[in-house]
Amino acid sequence: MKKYNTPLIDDLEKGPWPSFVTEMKKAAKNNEMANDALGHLEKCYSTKVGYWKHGGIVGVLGYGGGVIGRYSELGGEFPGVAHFHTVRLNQPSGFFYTSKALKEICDIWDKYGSGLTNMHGSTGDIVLLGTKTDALEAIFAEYSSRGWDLGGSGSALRTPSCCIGPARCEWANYDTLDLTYALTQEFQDELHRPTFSYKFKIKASGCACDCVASIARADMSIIGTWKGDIKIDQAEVKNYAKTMDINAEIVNMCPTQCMSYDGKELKINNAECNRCMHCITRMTKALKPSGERGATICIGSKAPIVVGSLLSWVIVPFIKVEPPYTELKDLIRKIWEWWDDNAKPRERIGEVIEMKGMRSFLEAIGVQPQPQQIKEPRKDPFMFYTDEDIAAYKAKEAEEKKTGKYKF
Amino acid sequence: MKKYNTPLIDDLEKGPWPSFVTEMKKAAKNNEMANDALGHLEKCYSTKVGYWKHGGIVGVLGYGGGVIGRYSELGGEFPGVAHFHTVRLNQPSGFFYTSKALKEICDIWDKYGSGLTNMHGSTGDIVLLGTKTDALEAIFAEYSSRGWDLGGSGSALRTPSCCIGPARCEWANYDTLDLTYALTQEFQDELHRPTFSYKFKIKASGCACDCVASIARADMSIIGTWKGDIKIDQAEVKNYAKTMDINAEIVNMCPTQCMSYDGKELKINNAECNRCMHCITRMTKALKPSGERGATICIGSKAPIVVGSLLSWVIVPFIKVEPPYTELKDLIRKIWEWWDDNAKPRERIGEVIEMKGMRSFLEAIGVQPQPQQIKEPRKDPFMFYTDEDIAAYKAKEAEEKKTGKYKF
Amino acid sequence: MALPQRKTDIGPPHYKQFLPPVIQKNYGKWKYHEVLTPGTMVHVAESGDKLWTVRVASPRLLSTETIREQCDIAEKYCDGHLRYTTRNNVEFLVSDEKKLESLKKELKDRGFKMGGIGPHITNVVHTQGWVHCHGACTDASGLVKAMMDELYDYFETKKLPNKVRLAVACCVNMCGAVHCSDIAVVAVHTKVPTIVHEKFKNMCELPTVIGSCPTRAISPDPAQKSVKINAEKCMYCGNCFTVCPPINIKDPERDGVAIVVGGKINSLRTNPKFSKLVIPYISNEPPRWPKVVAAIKHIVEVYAKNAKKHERIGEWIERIGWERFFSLTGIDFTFQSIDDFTFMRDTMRTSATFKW
Amino acid sequence: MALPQRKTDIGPPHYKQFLPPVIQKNYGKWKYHEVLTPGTMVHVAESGDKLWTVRVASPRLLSTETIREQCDIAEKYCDGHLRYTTRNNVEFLVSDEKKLESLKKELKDRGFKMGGIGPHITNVVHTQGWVHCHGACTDASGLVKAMMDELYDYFETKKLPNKVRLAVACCVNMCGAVHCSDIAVVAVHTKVPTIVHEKFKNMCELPTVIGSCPTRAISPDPAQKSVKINAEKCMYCGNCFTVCPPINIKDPERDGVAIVVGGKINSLRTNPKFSKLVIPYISNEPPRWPKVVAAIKHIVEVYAKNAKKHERIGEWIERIGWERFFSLTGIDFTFQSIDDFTFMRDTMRTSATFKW
Ligand code: SRM
Ligand code: SRM
Ligand code: SRM
Ligand code: SRM
Ligand code: SF4
Ligand code: SF4
Ligand code: SF4
Ligand code: SF4
Ligand code: SF4
Ligand code: SF4
Ligand code: SF4
Ligand code: SF4
Repeated sequence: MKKYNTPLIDDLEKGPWPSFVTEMKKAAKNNEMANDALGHLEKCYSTKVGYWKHGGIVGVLGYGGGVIGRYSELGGEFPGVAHFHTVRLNQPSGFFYTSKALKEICDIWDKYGSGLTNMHGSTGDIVLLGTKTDALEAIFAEYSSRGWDLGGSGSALRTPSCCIGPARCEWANYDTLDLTYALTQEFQDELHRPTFSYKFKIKASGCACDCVASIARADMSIIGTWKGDIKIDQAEVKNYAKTMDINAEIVNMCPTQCMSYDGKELKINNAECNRCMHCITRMTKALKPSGERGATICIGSKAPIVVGSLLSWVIVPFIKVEPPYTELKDLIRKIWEWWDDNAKPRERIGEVIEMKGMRSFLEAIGVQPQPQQIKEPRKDPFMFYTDEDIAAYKAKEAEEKKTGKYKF
Repeated sequence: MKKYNTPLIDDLEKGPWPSFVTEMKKAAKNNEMANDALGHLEKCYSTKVGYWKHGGIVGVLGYGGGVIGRYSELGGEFPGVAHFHTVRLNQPSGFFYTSKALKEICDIWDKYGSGLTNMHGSTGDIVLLGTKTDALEAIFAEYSSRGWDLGGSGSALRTPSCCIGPARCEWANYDTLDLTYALTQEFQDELHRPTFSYKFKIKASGCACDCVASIARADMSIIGTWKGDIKIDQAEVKNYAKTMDINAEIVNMCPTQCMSYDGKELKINNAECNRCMHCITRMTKALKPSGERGATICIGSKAPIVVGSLLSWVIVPFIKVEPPYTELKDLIRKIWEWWDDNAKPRERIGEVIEMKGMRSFLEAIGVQPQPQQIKEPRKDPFMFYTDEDIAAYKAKEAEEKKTGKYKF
Repeated sequence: MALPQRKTDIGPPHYKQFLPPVIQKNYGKWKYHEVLTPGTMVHVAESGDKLWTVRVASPRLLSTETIREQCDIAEKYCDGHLRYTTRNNVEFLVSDEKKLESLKKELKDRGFKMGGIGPHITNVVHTQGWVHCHGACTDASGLVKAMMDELYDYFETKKLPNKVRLAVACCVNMCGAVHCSDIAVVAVHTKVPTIVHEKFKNMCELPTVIGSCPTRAISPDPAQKSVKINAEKCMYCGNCFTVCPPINIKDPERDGVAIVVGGKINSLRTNPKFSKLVIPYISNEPPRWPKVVAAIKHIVEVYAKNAKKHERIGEWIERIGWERFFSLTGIDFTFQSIDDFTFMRDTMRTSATFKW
Repeated sequence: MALPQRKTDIGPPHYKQFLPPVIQKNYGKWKYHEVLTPGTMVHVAESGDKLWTVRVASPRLLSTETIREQCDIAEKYCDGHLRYTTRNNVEFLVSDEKKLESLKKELKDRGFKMGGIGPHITNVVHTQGWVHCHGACTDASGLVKAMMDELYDYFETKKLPNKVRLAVACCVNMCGAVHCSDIAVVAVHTKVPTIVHEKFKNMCELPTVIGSCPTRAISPDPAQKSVKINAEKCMYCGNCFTVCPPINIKDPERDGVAIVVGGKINSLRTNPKFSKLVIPYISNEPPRWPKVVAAIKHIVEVYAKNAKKHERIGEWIERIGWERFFSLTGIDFTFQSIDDFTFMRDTMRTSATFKW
């Protein structure tokens, strides 16, 4: 195997943080592809430019996604990376593994690929980094026969992902792992066979901490919340008071200013709490949500291309999230249907909602307007009225005339 | 004179608030136009629709503005309002009058017009409400010979207006009345002869109270401010403490949280004060700005048509405002020049800035980028770089290499 | 009678000639002021001089007769000096304390109303309406009169947490400062305009008409040498109607008003704010628009009861959240309140935190 | 060797088979947790059971050799159980307290780094860079390594007011969560793309290419059967290049990175926030990007010194104002920081209140 001189990236083996270059070198020891990837990367570092070409369409039979085609402009110089496709494997909910399963993944990958991985990709997949076109079918056969399926790519449902939730977190308001598994299974076809106008991502967080960053990185963000009071254990409050300035750190930082603490008792005006989780996370032994559990559904976040980055918008302020998740699955189908009817190619759902108007979207999916959906009402009086709207206002006025009482 | 039956609007003579209908009736006693205006208005009230036609182009010789042409669709039924143009007279700064001057205004108006006025129009003019085309030249001759000129209309500079400022207010940071007078005189041509792409309004407020609503209603908002500390008279603070909860009403409402009060002494961390004026207005005897006085120049506010309503944007965080106001006048000329070069017809300056970008505008008027101009920096990394920008960054980097010290 | 010689480009008279002597003397040297009653305040100069102001309500639409009456009063008590405010009230300026009470008495006797200074409701910024404008979808003066009759106590006596600035605009051109008012009424058309195609060619400029439409609802109709309007996209702003007479948007049964709240101009405490739409439509009911008036009064009362001292309506709402505003006032939340114009992406909530 | 029988549409393995017994038993019944050190925490279940987590730094780009090493450790101390986090660290899950210290010792001996729990800097969300993506205008992994070497103390020991979430994206597609990170690096092109017109026709779809441009800078060039780019309007996003290979935007000397700050994902205290541009351009300087690293460290230090406990960077900046952020950090304010994209009207200051 060719030994590349890599002084620039060698420098990245120094220092306390674990080195990806060391990882590449480990793989390069017995793997031609990984070895050429090293040389190829050194070349990028020395010339300050990348040499990968646009992805071509490669994949496995019957699937439209799961593999990102990648070729180098320098295939002659670095034949090991002339083809260097990535394979996305759908990760298990919560990124839990046994060593047995992981080792099996490694074995197959060493056999057919570069021995390089990303644990994990930003969307959540196990990313197997670099293989050749003719190995793809074998890779798929090996993995799928052992229970692993490909993840998403292209204009399809992308691999849903979730926070660790009830597996190890006291704050999960619903079972993020189970929901993610259930949705992934339910929508296998949408995941493997791109028929959407663009990608669609689902991320599930158990509470407002949003440890899977759903509000910013998912077309559909499912964020756990509750309806009910925060229960207070005053004895634990006293314990916290020993090490914490409760007024400075909790009460004064409460966004709704619905708390008070007189040095003895902590009080919460639950009616005004917006369930932001600050107090709970800082006093987890003392404070616990109670009452009904469920989630808030938000729609539309994405990276900046084309219309600027979006955060997801609240659509359904509260929904129960319980197996078999029928309501949620139906909602997703309705969302896709409207999107399908209204999107141009390469338009994410958020972009289409912005184009067509929130009303059209909400009406299509059967959701009522609610002030919880907005930060503030519209400012400019440029609004649409349907004839039915006006008729309804007039009917209300007629009713008011009768009763003598206004309903604004 | 015809006596109209006006039951609907008669109802508006009842109640404590002064009645505009009573005013119309007073004028109608001896004035045919006012009398027909009454009948005409009753008709609107009974049919719930207006009958005024689009304004035609009427005016006085040599001027392109100052008169709003108005005709009724019901000229046959109400001949007194067949023509019913308004004449805008430029008000004196601060809306101060002597009875002598006002009575003279009334005399002329009674002679040629309806006897109805608005004291004042929303832009600031004395609005003389309703006259006929053939009276316009006479009206102008009478008023102008007595020292009154027309105000603005159409695509021109509109009548500048200001708050009462130093005439009766302890908070004025510059002479709003004098500046308004000076600008109005300087730009007589721009005011009377529409050559702009659309209207341009100037409003001058002496401080952040903005009593002439400049931030929302002027293409150029000139808002008084200062650079220096708020001086505190602790004895007066004690007086206020007798009737006021200083912590609740002042300290806790300070937006920058730069104040403290321990029951004895009020302290201000002036470096962090944003000069919002809240504390000063509530404790005017105790707190006074000190140091340099001047104004913040903001650009672009307007009503919603076409692109949605705008508030004015900070362009020049601080400018001295002293006679002969050369710097400010030059700035205005530069602004108009850029606007002229870049606007399509009926585009306000704010709309053009939004289209062409703030950088183009600021560079044209010779203003540097400053964080005071923004609430927050851009979010999406979609930005323009000139070759000079990049060269400057590279030069800085070269310099840093030499000095070994970064300048970010 | 021969007309006097006209002059041009002279501008307005210099304001100085109209300033009372006490102002001329203490110009720029005021030290502080005190509000004495909702209708009177006194400004004290560094010199020790004092200036009393008596503020009187005005319908803004004034007959010359009333202006003359105001002049007579000013002559009697103020050496002929008076002024109008930026919100169209009248102010009598008294430099001699002895004259203050008799001035107030005479004003009262003549039926003038004093008030509006401090945390009160003062005059309503408004526009022409059916009195003078072609575009009006309501009457502004009538609405103002109806509102202020009902809210009158807040002008003359009743205190509020802070000033409440009201405005009325008779169309979405919003010649009043509706877009940044505590509570404002903006009249709205609600139907797609009709076009008299035959007249279009002669009376309108095609590019201007097309460019006038904020939502690009207008496209050329070459067959008719006119334009056509895409009803799906039109939100009835009337801008095409303003630039082209053969386009008509007025409709007596459909024209009505909307109510917006929470705006603010000054920068005290918080930044200036736009008003936001809370009631999308109320039918025109001249002469007194009872539902509009009741809605405004209701909002004022809920605010008065719930806000902290010094909080403006918008500041109060931002503290409690718009969802709480809707629940406290019981106002229906409709699709119209959800922005679908420029700021949709920024006005939707982007967090799972809100109140029930 | 024959391949095994492929299956399709089976989805991922059920997660339950990978959960340690203590989790299976206490699933959804955790009571509280305590952070013991920046690298370890313990979760306590209602049943009284405990689960210790040891978090280990990962470069994310892992060789199978390293994964196997992690597996070996998990087998020794965790009955073979381990997981990865949403920010790509590795977590060893220990149900037997006795094994905790020896696990930590072995990890340390093998050179694994523990940390990142609590108010610290944890792993950097990042993307492919020159390692694998065609669009990259920098290398993500190298930047991350360089940054984290310098910020390492904040991972392992040094406390901050709150978590600081870092991200790196190798182009404006921003596959990492750059747009809502406390501090992030986003690589930028800074030159108008070039087009190989001869290849356009065969390789690109005209409407897709035109539609790809956020600023409508691209129009058809019928003469060349290709497109042309209006240099005035192009802001180098590279979207046209993504959809059309004959368009090239890469330029070794001009490609570089920008730094954005103040973003946040969670809704604690304040709403999620976008990151905002503060440094518009730093040249690519592989292998260690010293200026980028210095800039990030500088911002972290100014934050550490000035913010209140629990305040995230964006919360701190919003409290003190962006003008103060610029003066405290000494970062030059440039035209690039002024928005001229979608939110210009809303990000300009609309009030005369600001700090000097
Ligand atoms: C591998 C991964 C980055 C990583 O290192 O982790 C990745 C890699 C690519 N992304 Fe991404 N994206 C990845 C997560 C993301 C995320 C983050 C997320 O999903 O949470 C985003 C931001 C959120 C979003 O969806 O908006 C993201 C936003 C984009 C975009 C911009 C899309 C937009 O609407 O703004 C593009 C451009 C495109 O679709 O053409 C893109 C396109 C790409 C392509 C396919 C570029 C291309 O056209 O070739 C990259 C292939 C790189 C390669 O050669 O391996 N990638 N991409 C991530 C997927 C791994 C996985 O499956 O787990
Ligand atoms: C008289 C007055 C209302 C009043 O009752 O006080 C008024 C009346 C008209 N305005 Fe206005 N505007 C008046 C102040 C305003 C203001 C407030 C201000 O200046 O502070 C605004 C909002 C601020 C702004 O400039 O944006 C205003 C925004 C408009 C607009 C919308 C412009 C825009 O860019 O959004 C129009 C529409 C137009 O220009 O075609 C308009 C157009 C009109 C026209 C000329 C409508 C027309 O096309 O015929 C109205 C003539 C009414 C009539 O028949 O008398 N008027 N107009 C105000 C002028 C009196 C004066 O000179 O003192
Ligand atoms: C007379 C007038 C200026 C003029 O040139 O005509 C004026 C005069 C004063 N204003 Fe004003 N303001 C006047 C219109 C305004 C406006 C403009 C408007 O309403 O369109 C504003 C901005 C309104 C807004 O923010 O939406 C305005 C916001 C203020 C404020 C800020 C109130 C607050 O939100 O806290 C103060 C401070 C205060 O009240 O202590 C103030 C304070 C004052 C003071 C105390 C200044 C002084 O020391 O003399 C004056 C008497 C206060 C009062 O009336 O309560 N003035 N004031 C205007 C009276 C209008 C009227 O007839 O009622
Ligand atoms: C393991 C992980 C979830 C997973 O499924 O993998 C996780 C786990 C926990 N998070 Fe998280 N968070 C994880 C990613 C996130 C993310 C996502 C991200 O960074 O992309 C966020 C949102 C970041 C943001 O807001 O920008 C996140 C925002 C939080 C917060 C809110 C912090 C704050 O601003 O105040 C808390 C509350 C806290 O720290 O007390 C939290 C709290 C927690 C707790 C205490 C929950 C619990 O009771 O178990 C866990 C340990 C905390 C810690 O690491 O300090 N977690 N956490 C993720 C660890 C990533 C890592 O390797 O470092
Ligand atoms: S999002 Fe909430 S439930 Fe999920 S891991 Fe984070 S803190 Fe726990
Ligand atoms: S969850 Fe948030 S809003 Fe509710 S009491 Fe706690 S800190 Fe306040
Ligand atoms: S804007 Fe300021 S200076 Fe002018 S009158 Fe109002 S308070 Fe006085
Ligand atoms: S002027 Fe405003 S910011 Fe300054 S100290 Fe007073 S209240 Fe605070
Ligand atoms: S708001 Fe509309 S209708 Fe009223 S005066 Fe202004 S332009 Fe005319
Ligand atoms: S009314 Fe307004 S939105 Fe409707 S067509 Fe005319 S300009 Fe366009
Ligand atoms: S950020 Fe850009 S260059 Fe980096 S992986 Fe994503 S698409 Fe590729
Ligand atoms: S790089 Fe972006 S802005 Fe420039 S032409 Fe291509 S798509 Fe348009």
